[in-house]
Amino acid sequence: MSEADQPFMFPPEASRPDSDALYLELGAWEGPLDLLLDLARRQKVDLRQISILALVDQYLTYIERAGAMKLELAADYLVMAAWLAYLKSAMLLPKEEQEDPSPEELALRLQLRLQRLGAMREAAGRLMGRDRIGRDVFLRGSPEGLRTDRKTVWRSDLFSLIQAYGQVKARTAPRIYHVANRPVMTLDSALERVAAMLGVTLEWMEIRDFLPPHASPELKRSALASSFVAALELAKRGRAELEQEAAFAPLRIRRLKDGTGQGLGA
Amino acid sequence: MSEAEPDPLERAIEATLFAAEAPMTVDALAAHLGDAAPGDVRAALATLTARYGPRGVHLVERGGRWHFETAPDLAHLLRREKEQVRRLSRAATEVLAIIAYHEPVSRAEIESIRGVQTSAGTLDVLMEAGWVKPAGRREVPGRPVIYATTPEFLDHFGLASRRDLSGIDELRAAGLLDPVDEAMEAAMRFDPDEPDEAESDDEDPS
Amino acid sequence: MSEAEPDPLERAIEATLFAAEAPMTVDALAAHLGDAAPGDVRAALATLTARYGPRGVHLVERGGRWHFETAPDLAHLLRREKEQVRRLSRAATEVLAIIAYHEPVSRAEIESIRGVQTSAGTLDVLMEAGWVKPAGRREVPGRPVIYATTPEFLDHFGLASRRDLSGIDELRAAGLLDPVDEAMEAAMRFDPDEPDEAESDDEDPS
Repeated sequence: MSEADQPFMFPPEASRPDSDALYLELGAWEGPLDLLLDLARRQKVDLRQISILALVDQYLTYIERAGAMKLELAADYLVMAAWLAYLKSAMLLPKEEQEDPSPEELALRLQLRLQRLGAMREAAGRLMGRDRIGRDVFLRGSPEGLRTDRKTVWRSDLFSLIQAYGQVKARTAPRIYHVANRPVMTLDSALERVAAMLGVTLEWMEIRDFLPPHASPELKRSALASSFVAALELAKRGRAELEQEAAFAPLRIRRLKDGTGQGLGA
Repeated sequence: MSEAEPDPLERAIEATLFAAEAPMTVDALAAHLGDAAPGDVRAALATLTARYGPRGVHLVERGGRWHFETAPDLAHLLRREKEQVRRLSRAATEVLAIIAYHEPVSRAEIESIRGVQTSAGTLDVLMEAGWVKPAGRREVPGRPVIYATTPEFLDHFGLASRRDLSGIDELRAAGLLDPVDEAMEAAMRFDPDEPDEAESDDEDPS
Repeated sequence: MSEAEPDPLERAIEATLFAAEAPMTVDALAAHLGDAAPGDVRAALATLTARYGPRGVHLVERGGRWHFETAPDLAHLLRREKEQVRRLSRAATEVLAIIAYHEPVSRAEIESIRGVQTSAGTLDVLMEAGWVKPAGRREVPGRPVIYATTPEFLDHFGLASRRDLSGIDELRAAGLLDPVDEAMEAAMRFDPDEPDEAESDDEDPS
């Protein structure tokens, strides 16, 4: 349980018999409170019954002797010494001359602080004396280790599947239908058609006569536009000529006699 | 619980093998335990082996070295699988539907049907779910991988076969199962003299 | 050897805790074992603890988490090669004790008990060891960080809970865990004229 080398375990008085040993430990204390606690321990009484006056005397003696030995003392030890000297003189005064807070209160406060520090120091010693992992008890040297593999189980259903497919189709289908529902005559087919029909005669023909006779109104509009462009194209190539008597009058077209029109119908 | 007073050597061996970082030979154990005779160690190991026999942890010898290990029938405890049920995302459902209706299909074909890019993770999810698998490569430039559904797919969706995918016949009759490009082309090829005649059905996409 | 047919849950817990790399809570155990009820796990742990009591390896609870460790009385067998424990300075030891007994506690409170400043490294050492962690801020001017111990602290020092800290109840009852100001007030109210004869001596905190 106890470890002799733990500095806070306060071994029996025998191991620190004289005050000369005390001076050798200068620097072993963590501040004046620590030194005071050590001195209080040497009174071998419960910290609650400690004689503060005796403690003050011991502290002042210690500081004096350290000074005589020309040991370097940290400032806070000297501050504590001054404060304790004041406390001592105040405690020796008659009660009615005491100020507030009374020296008794100051002494009590010091005593309470020493009790608290003492309690924690002992607690620390007991804590370190417990069965510690890696010193007193040991864990398994080479545990196999646990592993949890997370696995996702996916879930869906037939309705979602078909619905998703329907949505894909609905999203992409319109492009197909719009084209199919809008009949058009392409420029290429109009060119072919107009050129072929021009090959039949040298007479003027109205452009309306080139349109497919049984076509739907939509197709007729498309055919008219395409045939018009086709007529312009043939005129540009020098294979046909166009005439129109007035604005919005019927547009007429005729094969050019000396053109290469013969080949057009072939 | 157990017997009144365990043998000190047994306890020492238990603790030593438990804390050891590697299996130990009888000699190493005897040396470690100070003045133990190898014969005594051997006897104690035999007792301990029998003692741990029915337990969740066994004392075993492997190649002359002794150690504790988990009972073989409990090995599954060391690597547990935790299942987490998740609903398939909409994008993944769409891709799955396209594969189911059109299989085998390449990723490019899936994308052309969906009209959007398919993230790499989506196909992974479907393969992780076990519903889709690679089914070879299409013999076209680039040799893209093509995908098809699995028997687990039919299982999960309660289908006897892909023909049971409801609506597939109706969808096909409506021309909805043809690749978009083909349908477009067919529409463009439209003959101005006979606008009402639908394009011929030269390929069965299923 | 032992009883005829060990309980399957006991075996599973044995195997799991033997294999685990870190202590496990009852809930973690129950979850790992799939469908085990925490109550059953608790009962099995109690049986196992008793069962391993006399053996060289013990089953222990530390801060609500369970693990196997070697029996403390066998430390001498294992210590010689395996001393791996961190040696703490006296200051770090004291600070750790103060945090454990007072938690949560601010640095200023620690310093007022010790009567000296705490060097920056001291708390760092304790936090690096994983025994102490910041636990929020005290809602007073300056909002100082307050510190508390961790489950690893309980684990390392073999404490089932902070209630196991030796003497903590007595110290609390004696007011030794209260700040000096509070104790002063109480003492002054008690008998302002005779401060040396403070509360009767019913307990020695050491």
